[in-house]
Amino acid sequence: MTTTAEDRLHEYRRTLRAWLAGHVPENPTGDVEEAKAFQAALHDAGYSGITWPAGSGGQGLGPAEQQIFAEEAAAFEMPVRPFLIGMGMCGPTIVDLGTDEQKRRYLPPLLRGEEIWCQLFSEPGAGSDVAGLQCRAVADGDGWVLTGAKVWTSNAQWADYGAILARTDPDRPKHGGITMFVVDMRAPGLTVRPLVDMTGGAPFNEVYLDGVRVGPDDVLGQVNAGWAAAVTMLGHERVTISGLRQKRSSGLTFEALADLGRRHGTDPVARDRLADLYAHQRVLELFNARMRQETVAGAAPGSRGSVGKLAGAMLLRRAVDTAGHLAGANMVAWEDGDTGAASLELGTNSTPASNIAGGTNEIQRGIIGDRILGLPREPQVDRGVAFRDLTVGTQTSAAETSSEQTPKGGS
Amino acid sequence: MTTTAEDRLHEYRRTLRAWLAGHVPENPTGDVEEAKAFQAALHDAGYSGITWPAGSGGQGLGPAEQQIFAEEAAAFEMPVRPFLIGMGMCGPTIVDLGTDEQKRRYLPPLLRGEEIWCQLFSEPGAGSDVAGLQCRAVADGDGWVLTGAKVWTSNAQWADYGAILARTDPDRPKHGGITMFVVDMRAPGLTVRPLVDMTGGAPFNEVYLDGVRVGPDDVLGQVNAGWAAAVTMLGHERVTISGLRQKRSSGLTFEALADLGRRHGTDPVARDRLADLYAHQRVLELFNARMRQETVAGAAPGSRGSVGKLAGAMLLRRAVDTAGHLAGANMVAWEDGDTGAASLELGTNSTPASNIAGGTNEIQRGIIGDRILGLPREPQVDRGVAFRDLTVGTQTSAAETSSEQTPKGGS
Amino acid sequence: MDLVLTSEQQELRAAVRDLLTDHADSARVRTAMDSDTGHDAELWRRLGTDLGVLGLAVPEELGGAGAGHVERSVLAAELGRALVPSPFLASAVFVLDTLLALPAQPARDELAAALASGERIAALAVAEDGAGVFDPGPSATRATRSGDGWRIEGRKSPVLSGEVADVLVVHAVTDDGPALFLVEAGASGLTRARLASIDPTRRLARIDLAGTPATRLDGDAAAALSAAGDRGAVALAAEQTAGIERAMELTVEYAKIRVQFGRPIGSYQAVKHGCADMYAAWEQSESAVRYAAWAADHDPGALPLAAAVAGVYVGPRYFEVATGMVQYHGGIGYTWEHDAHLFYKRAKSDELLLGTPGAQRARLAGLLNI
Amino acid sequence: MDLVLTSEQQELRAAVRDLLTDHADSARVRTAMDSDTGHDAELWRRLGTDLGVLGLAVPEELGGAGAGHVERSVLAAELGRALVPSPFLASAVFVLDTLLALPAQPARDELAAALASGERIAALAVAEDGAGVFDPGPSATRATRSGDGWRIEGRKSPVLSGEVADVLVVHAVTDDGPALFLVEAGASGLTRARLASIDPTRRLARIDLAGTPATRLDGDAAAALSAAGDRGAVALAAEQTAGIERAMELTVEYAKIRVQFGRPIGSYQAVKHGCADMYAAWEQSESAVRYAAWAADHDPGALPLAAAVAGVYVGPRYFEVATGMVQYHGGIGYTWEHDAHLFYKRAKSDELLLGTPGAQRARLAGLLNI
Repeated sequence: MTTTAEDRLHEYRRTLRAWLAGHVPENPTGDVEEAKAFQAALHDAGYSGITWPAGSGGQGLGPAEQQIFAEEAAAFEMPVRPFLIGMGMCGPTIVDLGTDEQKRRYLPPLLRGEEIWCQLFSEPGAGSDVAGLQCRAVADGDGWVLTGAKVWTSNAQWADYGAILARTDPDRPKHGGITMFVVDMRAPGLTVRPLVDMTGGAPFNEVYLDGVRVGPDDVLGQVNAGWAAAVTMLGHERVTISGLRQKRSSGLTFEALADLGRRHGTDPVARDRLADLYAHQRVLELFNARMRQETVAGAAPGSRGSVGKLAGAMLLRRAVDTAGHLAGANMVAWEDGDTGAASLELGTNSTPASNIAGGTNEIQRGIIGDRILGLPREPQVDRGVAFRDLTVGTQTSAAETSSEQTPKGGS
Repeated sequence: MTTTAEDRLHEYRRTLRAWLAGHVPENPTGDVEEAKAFQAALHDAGYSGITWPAGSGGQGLGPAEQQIFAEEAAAFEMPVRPFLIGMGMCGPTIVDLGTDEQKRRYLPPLLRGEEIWCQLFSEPGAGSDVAGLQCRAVADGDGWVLTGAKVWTSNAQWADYGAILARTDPDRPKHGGITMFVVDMRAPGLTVRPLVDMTGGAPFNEVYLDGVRVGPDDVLGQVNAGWAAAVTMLGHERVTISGLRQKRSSGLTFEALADLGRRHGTDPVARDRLADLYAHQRVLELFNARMRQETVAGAAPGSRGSVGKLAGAMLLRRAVDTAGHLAGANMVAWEDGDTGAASLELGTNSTPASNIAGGTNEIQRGIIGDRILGLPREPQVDRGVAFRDLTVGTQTSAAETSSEQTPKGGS
Repeated sequence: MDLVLTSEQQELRAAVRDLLTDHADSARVRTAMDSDTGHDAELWRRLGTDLGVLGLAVPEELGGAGAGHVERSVLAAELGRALVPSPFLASAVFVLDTLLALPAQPARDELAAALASGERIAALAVAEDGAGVFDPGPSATRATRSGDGWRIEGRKSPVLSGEVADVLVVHAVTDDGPALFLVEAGASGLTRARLASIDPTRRLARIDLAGTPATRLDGDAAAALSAAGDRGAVALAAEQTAGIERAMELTVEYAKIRVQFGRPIGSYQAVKHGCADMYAAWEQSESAVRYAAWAADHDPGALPLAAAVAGVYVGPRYFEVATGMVQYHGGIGYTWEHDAHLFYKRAKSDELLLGTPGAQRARLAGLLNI
Repeated sequence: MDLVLTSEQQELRAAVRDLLTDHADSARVRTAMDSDTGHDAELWRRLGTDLGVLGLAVPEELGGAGAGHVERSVLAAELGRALVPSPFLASAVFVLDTLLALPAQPARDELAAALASGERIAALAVAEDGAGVFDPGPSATRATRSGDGWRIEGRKSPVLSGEVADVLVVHAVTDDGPALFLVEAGASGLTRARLASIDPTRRLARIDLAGTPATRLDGDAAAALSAAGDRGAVALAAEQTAGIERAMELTVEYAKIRVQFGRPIGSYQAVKHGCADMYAAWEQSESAVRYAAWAADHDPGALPLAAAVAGVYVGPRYFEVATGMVQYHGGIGYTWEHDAHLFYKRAKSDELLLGTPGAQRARLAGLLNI
């Protein structure tokens, strides 16, 4: 009897499940050394870079194995956060666009958990409009000098390398004068500052570049073709975000709110809201499951990922509202140490992030309208205009550059 | 002792109240002859054209008297529907822009209830974008020949005259080539057809013009200044609509739905919705009352009328939803002759009209954003372009004219 | 769980859509809805006999196609997409599912076969006083023995397709508890009166029974109605979801060609984002229906929750989408001539047919034990 | 009814706004909210003494300004607009209104005067177990006679401004029913613990009373709390409405200057129409507040309904508007540095301070007899 593909996948799942059960830390500390050790263990076990080509140090497997990994990993809180951007976005982009030398230099240490990456796209003046970025890369000898500011950079505080977009030619229209570079996060002139968000935490950073040098070997893709490189990388982001959803405790799930209801008591109106919340949460789960099934069956999800992103964000808003119906003044004030209430607060205060980060709800609706429904585009007033003639962000004069601005965040 | 202004207004109100009580028919039939008789009676009693100048046959009084009239009339179902457009819009526009001859010819019969007017602005291809109208006025001798189609025309079936917008110069940008004419609704080439709406009723008409002649004396305002004339007339519309709100039975008021709840029984969720509906209805009433007080105090309402229009439309949608919570399957099917259920059906099916007619919700939000909040306008791609080079409505070729089209309604 | 249609299921969909494209375009739908019976008998015959799809979820031994609820949800969707006025929901869903939830017995088996072929049409006469279709409430309808058979006294309203039905499945209370009965259309003491309805594509009736002879069906009436209610909710949600899809398609199509202020209205965010919300509602509704239909076939224990979720989520979404459809069509959407109002009215009748949204959520809350 | 402010009332508004512009800009608000007491004692003194506005709704014979609730709503609005962290709501609204609803008596009169001048700060200790501020629920707090006075045993939570208060008005149950008591900050057996709060501009506390000596206030506790609850709802709605207005202003301002894709984000309908909805919410909220405040002064019989309408309508609107404020500011709106989050959090705490939205609507439903 021959082994069928199905048998093989079944065996893959069985082995993986056992490995995860034996290796994922029970109470992850969340620190970076733990992540490095775990990523190294994943690599040693053959679970690092599952779909990356063998020639780039990956496992050379297909979407079925990747999907199995995602499904099995969903049961665990894996300490891989610092590697999500490197493994999910920067690495695959290097696989796609990198030179042989870049692949040789950067991929193995990434796969082995030795080097951490970050992504430097967003700027104070370029939020939704990423291509409106102002970070300058001024030619200097055979290299460039980078000056500007980046925001909302995860990992920057412990990253070794960053994939950065900078403007190499302001005389071209905005998409045409951008280049992607690899930048050493410890280079002279580069400063990382934690950015305190409205939850009071600082999971993101601001990164200031003041005359940071990059060389010709640091170009990822081609000079002035950075927008295409960014699109490649953001395509990987979508897959990463939808594929590697991990178990996360949140005060805003139906389950958490149902518990809250059991603690504080419910009335028919609160139950009505809670049932409606469950229905919304469940149909979104089913949509995501259906997307995964279609992906495994060979249909590329394409822009439909925007539906999940948008619906997930709106679901959290609904949950915040439902929480108020259940908790009342208990959501206003609570005893120190009441972890349920604190997790409700964190959920409430981080809900705006879900509606903004990674493309605002407005951007997602635009993607659905333009790319899925094929609705006509809005007039694009900045197309074909040299970047230096455009106004971007909140600058008040055309001469102003990002390094002179207070950080303003993206819209 | 001298009579104060307050005493005078008080007396005005007292006299008016008594007159209305004695003259408004108890069970109006709603037919046009009744309306003509009542309008004549209003005229004879000195309540026709309250704020119109005495020289134009009006009473020459101020906004205080107008407001008192509106307040007192609100308690009655006055049979004036066929005159609302003539008295509220066309007449005041003739007062503002008409020649002496036009005032002499048209105003007295209007004030006396002898002639009914309609307004011919909307076209199949020009709904929200009224200035995109395609009805042609081709010069012919010292007059013009009108060809085109108008829709959503109230009163057309019994009107004597209409104020019509037509395009006298398609080589100018769209706002600049329009003229307003007075058209005889019984002129050769003019056809009125009832337009059945989604309630199954036909309160509106389509009006087809096929070579209808108008002369130089029929121009209202100036040739190619029809847009300004239309703005003048629409300014009067706002005042009319907000000022002369009449008692109307509807299945979608809080009161009607509370009765429904009493009939079918309520549960806590239905009560929750009903209470929320009451709050929304009440704050809108209070907003309208506050607007009236500010108007009397001398502050022009301006674009704030759009708030009432928008909120009223959204309130009806909320009421439709609330009705479902109360009536359930009783809103799906009911015994013939159940007037409560039928009025709920009519309310449900006419709610879209409130959200569309007289400027869609989207248009109202745009007005609030642009004119009240001063937000920047969208790019206006049709400004400065000759009308004949624009696409309007759903036409597929630039040569197509409205008379060749199936009516399409406005958006 | 399988949330993606197989190629066979997709072929079924194509076959039904082809049939309806030919025989249930807007003009024919309007002819049918204005006709005496409120439906197109010829189309009914084609569905029952030519295509043989009315018994998709009926076992072969009872004369059905022996397929399942996934297949039937595909049929329900296509009928809903085209707004076909027909006794499908009443006869081939509500009654058939009720019969199949009762133990085998000659009267049941015979009727199920006749309904599966479309030869006979049945209606479910359970609701009283305007309750949801499956909700007998505190029933005032009584059945008493009379010789070999039974006689029924009472009033049922609303009864979906009650006027056109050849036979009624009536819920009545006996001395030993509630039971279901068959009542023939021609039975003595039976009167049927058409009700006014918000939905021109649906017919509902009041049924009066005055000592009307009836045949009692064996089995637990409450359990059968509960089981059928779950399956009916799935078929209804499939119909609604297809309605969402079609309303969205027509709106998007119009938004691409309707120009105002120099550009297509679909290029304005107010319209574009509204259409995007329609799309998100459709994708999620479709997912809810795929799962609930799969559960009906493969995981009956999960069905009540899956069906309740679909009902709670999809119903209000359809009315929102249909409201947007009328809105974005503007004036033309408000005319009788355009089909937008048929979606609007169907969406409202579908939303409330099985009870108020609050009642449906209360049922879900009960299943969730909250 | 008068829904338009008189010129005197507009002058009051201008005077308070001037003061707060000078003494409660964003930096000072942040300093105050992070301080030990959670408010700016110097600003409190200016309000109480320099401007003399803390007793606007207190009769002159009790040391107040003898104005009314319209005037106090103007003050509440200005404090809310600037997000001023202060004991205003607790002391000059909730407690003062409760005292004024009790019959005249030395302890009441004396405290009212001290609160009206700002000399003392009081907090209302009624809620238990996280109920709304005026809701004693099935109170477990007991008061028993002890010599000439009383002693209280129990726990109150949350108590707005409970930690900073010089004196607490405590609801407790006696053998002859519920009553209100005065408890001095330094009383024996009194412990106060700061609670965590979603709103950095508000301080709330848990109060434990263990045989704590107290002075009983004469009068009907339930009636006084009900009357004060209506008046408190008006002041709160005024605060919320001003928050809506300010959040809208800041959002519109930003939408005019923030450019993305070559044009200001305020030119996009998604943002513009969202701002228009904020404006509509503000206009209607303002109307509800104007009426309720007028009713408090001139038509007390209409007040309960007017206050309930304002509470039901305005609370959720503020949180919607604040959510939009953060959303349209994008990334910058999500930072701690920007004030948007302070509006968001204040809006949520305001929405729930007097109970769940459902409880507030249930109260309105009761008043409407539905």
